[in-house]
Amino acid sequence: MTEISMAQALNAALRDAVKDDDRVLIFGEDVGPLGGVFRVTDGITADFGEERCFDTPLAESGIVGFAVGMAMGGFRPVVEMQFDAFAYPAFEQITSHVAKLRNRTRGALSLPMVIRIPYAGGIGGVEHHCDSSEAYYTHTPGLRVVTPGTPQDAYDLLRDSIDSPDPVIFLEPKCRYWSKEPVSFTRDGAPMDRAVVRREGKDVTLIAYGPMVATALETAEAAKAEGWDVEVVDLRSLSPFDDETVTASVRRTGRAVVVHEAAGFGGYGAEVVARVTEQCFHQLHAPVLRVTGLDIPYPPPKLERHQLPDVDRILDTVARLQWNDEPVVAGA
Amino acid sequence: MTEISMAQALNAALRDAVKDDDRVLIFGEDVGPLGGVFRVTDGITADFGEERCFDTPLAESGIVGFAVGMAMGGFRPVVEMQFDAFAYPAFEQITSHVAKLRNRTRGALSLPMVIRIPYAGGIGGVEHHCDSSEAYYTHTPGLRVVTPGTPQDAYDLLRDSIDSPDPVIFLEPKCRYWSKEPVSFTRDGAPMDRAVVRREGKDVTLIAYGPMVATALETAEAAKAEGWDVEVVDLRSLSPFDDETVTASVRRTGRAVVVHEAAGFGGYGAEVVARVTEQCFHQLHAPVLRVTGLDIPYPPPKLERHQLPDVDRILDTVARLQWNDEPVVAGA
Amino acid sequence: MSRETPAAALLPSEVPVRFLAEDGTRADEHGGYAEPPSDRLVEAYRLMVLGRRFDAQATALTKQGRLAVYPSSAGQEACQVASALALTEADWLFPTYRDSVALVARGLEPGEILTLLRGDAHCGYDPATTRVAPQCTPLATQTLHAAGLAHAMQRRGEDAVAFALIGDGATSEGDFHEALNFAAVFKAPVVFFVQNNGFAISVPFEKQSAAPALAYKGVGYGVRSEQVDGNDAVAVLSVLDDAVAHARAGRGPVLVEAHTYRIDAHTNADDATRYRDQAEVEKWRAADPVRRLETYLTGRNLLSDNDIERFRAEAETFAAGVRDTLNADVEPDPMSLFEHVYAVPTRQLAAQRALVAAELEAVEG
Amino acid sequence: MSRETPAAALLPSEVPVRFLAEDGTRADEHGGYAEPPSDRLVEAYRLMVLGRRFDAQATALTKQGRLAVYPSSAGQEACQVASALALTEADWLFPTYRDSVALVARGLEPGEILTLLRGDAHCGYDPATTRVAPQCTPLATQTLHAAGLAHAMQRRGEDAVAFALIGDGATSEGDFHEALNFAAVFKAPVVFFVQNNGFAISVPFEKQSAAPALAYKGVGYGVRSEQVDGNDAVAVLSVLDDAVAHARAGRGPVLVEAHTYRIDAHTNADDATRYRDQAEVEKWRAADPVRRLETYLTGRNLLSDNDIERFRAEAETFAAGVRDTLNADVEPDPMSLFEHVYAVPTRQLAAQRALVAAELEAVEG
Ligand SMILES: Cc1ncc(C[n+]2csc(CCOP(=O)(O)OP(=O)(O)O)c2C)c(N)n1
Ligand SMILES: Cc1ncc(C[n+]2csc(CCOP(=O)(O)OP(=O)(O)O)c2C)c(N)n1
Ligand SMILES: [Mg+2]
Ligand SMILES: [Mg+2]
Repeated sequence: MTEISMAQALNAALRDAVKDDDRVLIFGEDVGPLGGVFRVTDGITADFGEERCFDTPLAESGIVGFAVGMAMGGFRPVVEMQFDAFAYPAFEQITSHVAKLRNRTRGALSLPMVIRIPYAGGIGGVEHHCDSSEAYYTHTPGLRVVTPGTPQDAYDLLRDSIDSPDPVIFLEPKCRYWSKEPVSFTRDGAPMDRAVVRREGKDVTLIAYGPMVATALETAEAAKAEGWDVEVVDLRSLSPFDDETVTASVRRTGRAVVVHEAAGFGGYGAEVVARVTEQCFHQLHAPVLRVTGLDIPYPPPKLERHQLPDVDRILDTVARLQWNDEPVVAGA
Repeated sequence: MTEISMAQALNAALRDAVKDDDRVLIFGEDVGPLGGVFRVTDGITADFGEERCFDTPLAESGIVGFAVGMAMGGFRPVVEMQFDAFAYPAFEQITSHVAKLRNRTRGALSLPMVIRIPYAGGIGGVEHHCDSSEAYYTHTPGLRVVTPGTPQDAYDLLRDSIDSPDPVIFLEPKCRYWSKEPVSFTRDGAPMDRAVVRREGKDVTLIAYGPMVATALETAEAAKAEGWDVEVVDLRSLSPFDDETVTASVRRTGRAVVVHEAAGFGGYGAEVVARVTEQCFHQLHAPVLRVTGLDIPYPPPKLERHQLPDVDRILDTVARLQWNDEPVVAGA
Repeated sequence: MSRETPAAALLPSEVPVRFLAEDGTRADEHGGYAEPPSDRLVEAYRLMVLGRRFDAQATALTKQGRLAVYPSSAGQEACQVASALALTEADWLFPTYRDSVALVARGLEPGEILTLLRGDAHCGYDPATTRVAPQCTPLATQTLHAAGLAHAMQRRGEDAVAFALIGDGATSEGDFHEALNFAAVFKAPVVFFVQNNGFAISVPFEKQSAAPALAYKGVGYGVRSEQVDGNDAVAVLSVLDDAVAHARAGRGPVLVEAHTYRIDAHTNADDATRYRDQAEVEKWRAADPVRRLETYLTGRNLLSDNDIERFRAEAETFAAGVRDTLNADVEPDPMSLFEHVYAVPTRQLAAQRALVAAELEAVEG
Repeated sequence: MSRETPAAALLPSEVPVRFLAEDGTRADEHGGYAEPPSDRLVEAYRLMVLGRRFDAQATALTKQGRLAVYPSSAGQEACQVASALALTEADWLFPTYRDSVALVARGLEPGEILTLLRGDAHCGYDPATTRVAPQCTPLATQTLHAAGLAHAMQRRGEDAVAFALIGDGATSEGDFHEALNFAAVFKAPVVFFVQNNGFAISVPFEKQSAAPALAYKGVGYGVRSEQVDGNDAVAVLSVLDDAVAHARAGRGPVLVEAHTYRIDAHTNADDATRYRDQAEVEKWRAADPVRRLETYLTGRNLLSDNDIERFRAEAETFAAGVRDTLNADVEPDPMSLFEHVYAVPTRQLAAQRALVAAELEAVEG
């Protein structure tokens, strides 16, 4: 296994999918000769021809709507939205068609398509280039939403997404594009709808995904100094949600913190808190807390560090999990 | 005070706003001579002229983007999206501009505009006419999101929204357009960012908004038979959230259920559960539960009753709030 | 700057193409277009009679509460029937909510056409086998699907085109613009057919667009365009045949605008007197497409009184069938709600299905 | 069907309007357009020299890490400077991220123009006082704002127009279509100026559109349109002056397309060799707008060597100022994050502000 970056792992997944299945087509803005602004499609046009990987006019609703038609016509489009906020023009197509076509036609038409969206911040991008837009998609029934936290998962999840008979919103954490690890191409990882425990621990569960998986792991290391043994769960699939893996962990530890970059209010973390609390209420020593982005438009580069959950903020939150309290008597 | 319907109360609010402030303009699809498909703008063009209330071309992004320009130019546009799902074409304008312009310009430009959206189901509408899209907006910092549950609030909240210096997403519960009550036009109700206790009770708090307020009140009546004294909180303002009123209620009752029509997963209710749980953990006898729409595309008319939270489903959920348990020992 | 087709070749004719005057006599403002063979015109007439009767029946069913709502095609029969006739079975049709008559002409089951508006399901027919996309409500969105599907067929070398119906109002949506552009850039075999019926619900065309005609939009995308009298079935069929042939031959997309009129209100639930004069409606009634074609065909002895009688009888029988179908009570299965959200229901949905099943059991005892 | 303006009156001239050949001699393919007065041409030249120097300076600052990113206007100076010169102070300008040179020509502070790209704040200047909207990144969205603002000014009877800049790629977005349509229907005093620089990042115009030229889009909305050689400052200024006058006179919106070329990569972070030949770039360098105007003006004795020297010196001083401004360290205040989300911070934001303040205090000890 050679060590490759997440961007390279995604590139490998796309290449292998194009190789294995004639129906797979890659298109979008600048994905052709340029290879995408993050080089995720680097060299694919050169190696497989414009037939398989091509540039389109600059219109996101157009790209997604055109992909819907192509998927209806038997292809498996993998389209790229150049940045998170630039997927918004496609919101109607995604919400009213991509998510619903199978349902509307009672299974007569399916839409095996993948919408790749580089998301979240941490790379010093200017406004509109750093949104964490997962909550918009996870609240839309009919979509699968996945996000890798590691290069290996980038490969595995993208292959699985392309093979999925359901449309998938594939969220790529920009700030991890350049993170590296050895990646195997054998596709024997966890199924695409399962969370994984990335690190075992017995005192508290950190629930993270995408860009925050690495931050959670770092926090777990730092927490040792405080005497906390931290378990880290990487959700991978935001929708559907893997209750089993997550609640098993929280039941073991009795404490949990959900971490994400998106604004907290109405964010994805709220769902995690709500369902974990409902299922683990009697095992919880403290409320499930969240460490999230602030409830503000994503800040300019020079201020973005205040927006992003970091080790300190997560540790401060872990510290609030009522470690010294007596067992809580409800109603007291 | 004469008894009027919610649609009439909204109409009165629009008329009074147009009368009181020259800058207020109403526009959108079919809001002119027709008076809107729900007659909310009925007679306004006739009475105030096309200058003040007019039809536009059929393009929601266009309507919202044009309104942004008009608000930049000193007007106070009140625009209508004909139905919930037909606001999606405007999603980019709403998310990237309406919500952010004040922030982007550090206060140099403000956008006093209101986007009225008839939302939710319960009227036998066909697909794409019944979405509960509040979660998309409440997760977007910079927007205010309000929704009336009663004719009186329809009047008060719409007046306040039009006067607000911030952009407001004004969600109108379609199925309550025809509900009636005596309405006063004196504007001495609660401020637009406050929740209100619609009915006092001591055993459990039902948290509802928009179309579900009436359902929650009905449930409270029905719950008497089961021996439960139910308090009903009407949120009114979904963003910002009135923690004070809601947590005060839940602390009193020790139990809470959040009710909404939207799909549960990643829905607005999750935020309510997460923040109430965090703030009231030690007072809770049971996890805060949700009664929501199913996680499916909104069903066709003949099946919509299965989608909508009703008295029975809410009572069943209240019954699950561990009434017979011993006080809960956390960690047990 | 050097482009394949000079701009002038893309522009529509200055006046709408017409074969028939309003009184059914020949008008011959048809440029070089050929009159379709008479058997096609008779078939068009038959289907227009059928379609009109179907339409009246559907509206009647709304009054009896058998249909939740119905957007009538009355006055647009020439456009709708010609749309179906211009296509082969292999071609894909992308209708809107208004295009029931086109689906009748295409041969779909009336009960299945009305499933959506009856409230049983979102789409009554099988799009894969009928090659008819679900009746589309979010305006203009289907034009992109049509462009994409056309491109898919083109890639596979299928001898088929996609045909997208759209209203005048919907042309204002961004998706229409993006669809024209994608279709042109990919040279996809797709025809965009605008039925400009003068209104988008209550909004008259004058408030919708300041263009000389919507057909003038094509040139801005490099798309060949045409405008046609939408109440002249001969002209509509001729122009659409030509457009479809152009697309089928791999010469790229075509935009056709038909000038027609929505005789009824937007739907049975709408009150058109709030926003338009009855005089205008009467003026357009005089341009009725069915009568116009009938006069022309009888005048040329292509249609006998006997034929007319037969077609009307057929239409009556058809309408009776529609009535019977719609009067039969169908109760959609609540469990179906959970079946097609994903290819395989998620655990989450399985739990919700169990909940609803338990509720139903409790009620049914 | 009877529309105010016949279609032909809306179409652009068949070849782009031009006053100057590439070598700076008169070309006179300018139809009826008038040459702008020479003092305006000299002023245009001065600003183009200034703009080019500014642009080079900004690119240099990216290499030194003083700017996060910079999209260069090199090669587009004629378009950008003419945009500013065509407007009065009362007019509103709606720029994109690429239009820094237009803002320089408009007289904005260079430090404020670069605030966004430096990463300090989303917008460095005050749009209300400068009447320059924030540099817009979400493509084509600003064209709608321009149309709306133009309509607002029109309602108030202000003698002012809105002027929206947009790139070739961005014209493919639905919002551009909707903006043209709204502008036309409301007859708003707005000019849409497309700088067709041949590329949208890596995507060449051929893949963006199959239209004979983008200017052909106007007729489909009833919008008067024109196309112009974007590297001929005389032509661009003349055409824009005319377009602005047309809008200002209440005669409705205008669409102008300038054919130009993006000499540098999309931004400093882009590698243009991946998708285009250097030969093409060289071809366009020969059409350089600054030199072309210089040749013309010196040939007509409107510009002396002395003037040129003076303008260059002024540009150097200006660039030095830009350097100094950008080299000064500015630390934006974290508390500002919470100030302008709402007119008055919500309780929720006040709590978050307190949290961040506490963190800062902890760090600062
Ligand atoms: C995106 C969107 N916006 C609004 C609506 C609501 N709506 C339904 S039909 C209609 C008018 C459409 O007019 P037109 O395109 O001319 O078609 P017609 O009904 O005349 O056939 C409107 C506004 C919708 N269905 N979709
Ligand atoms: C809605 C949207 N989609 C994608 C992008 C990313 N993006 C930024 S610039 C650009 C190319 C724009 O090309 P063009 O309009 O020709 O302007 P130019 O950069 O050439 O001046 C793209 C795709 C964006 N900013 N907004
Ligand atoms: Mg219409
Ligand atoms: Mg460009």
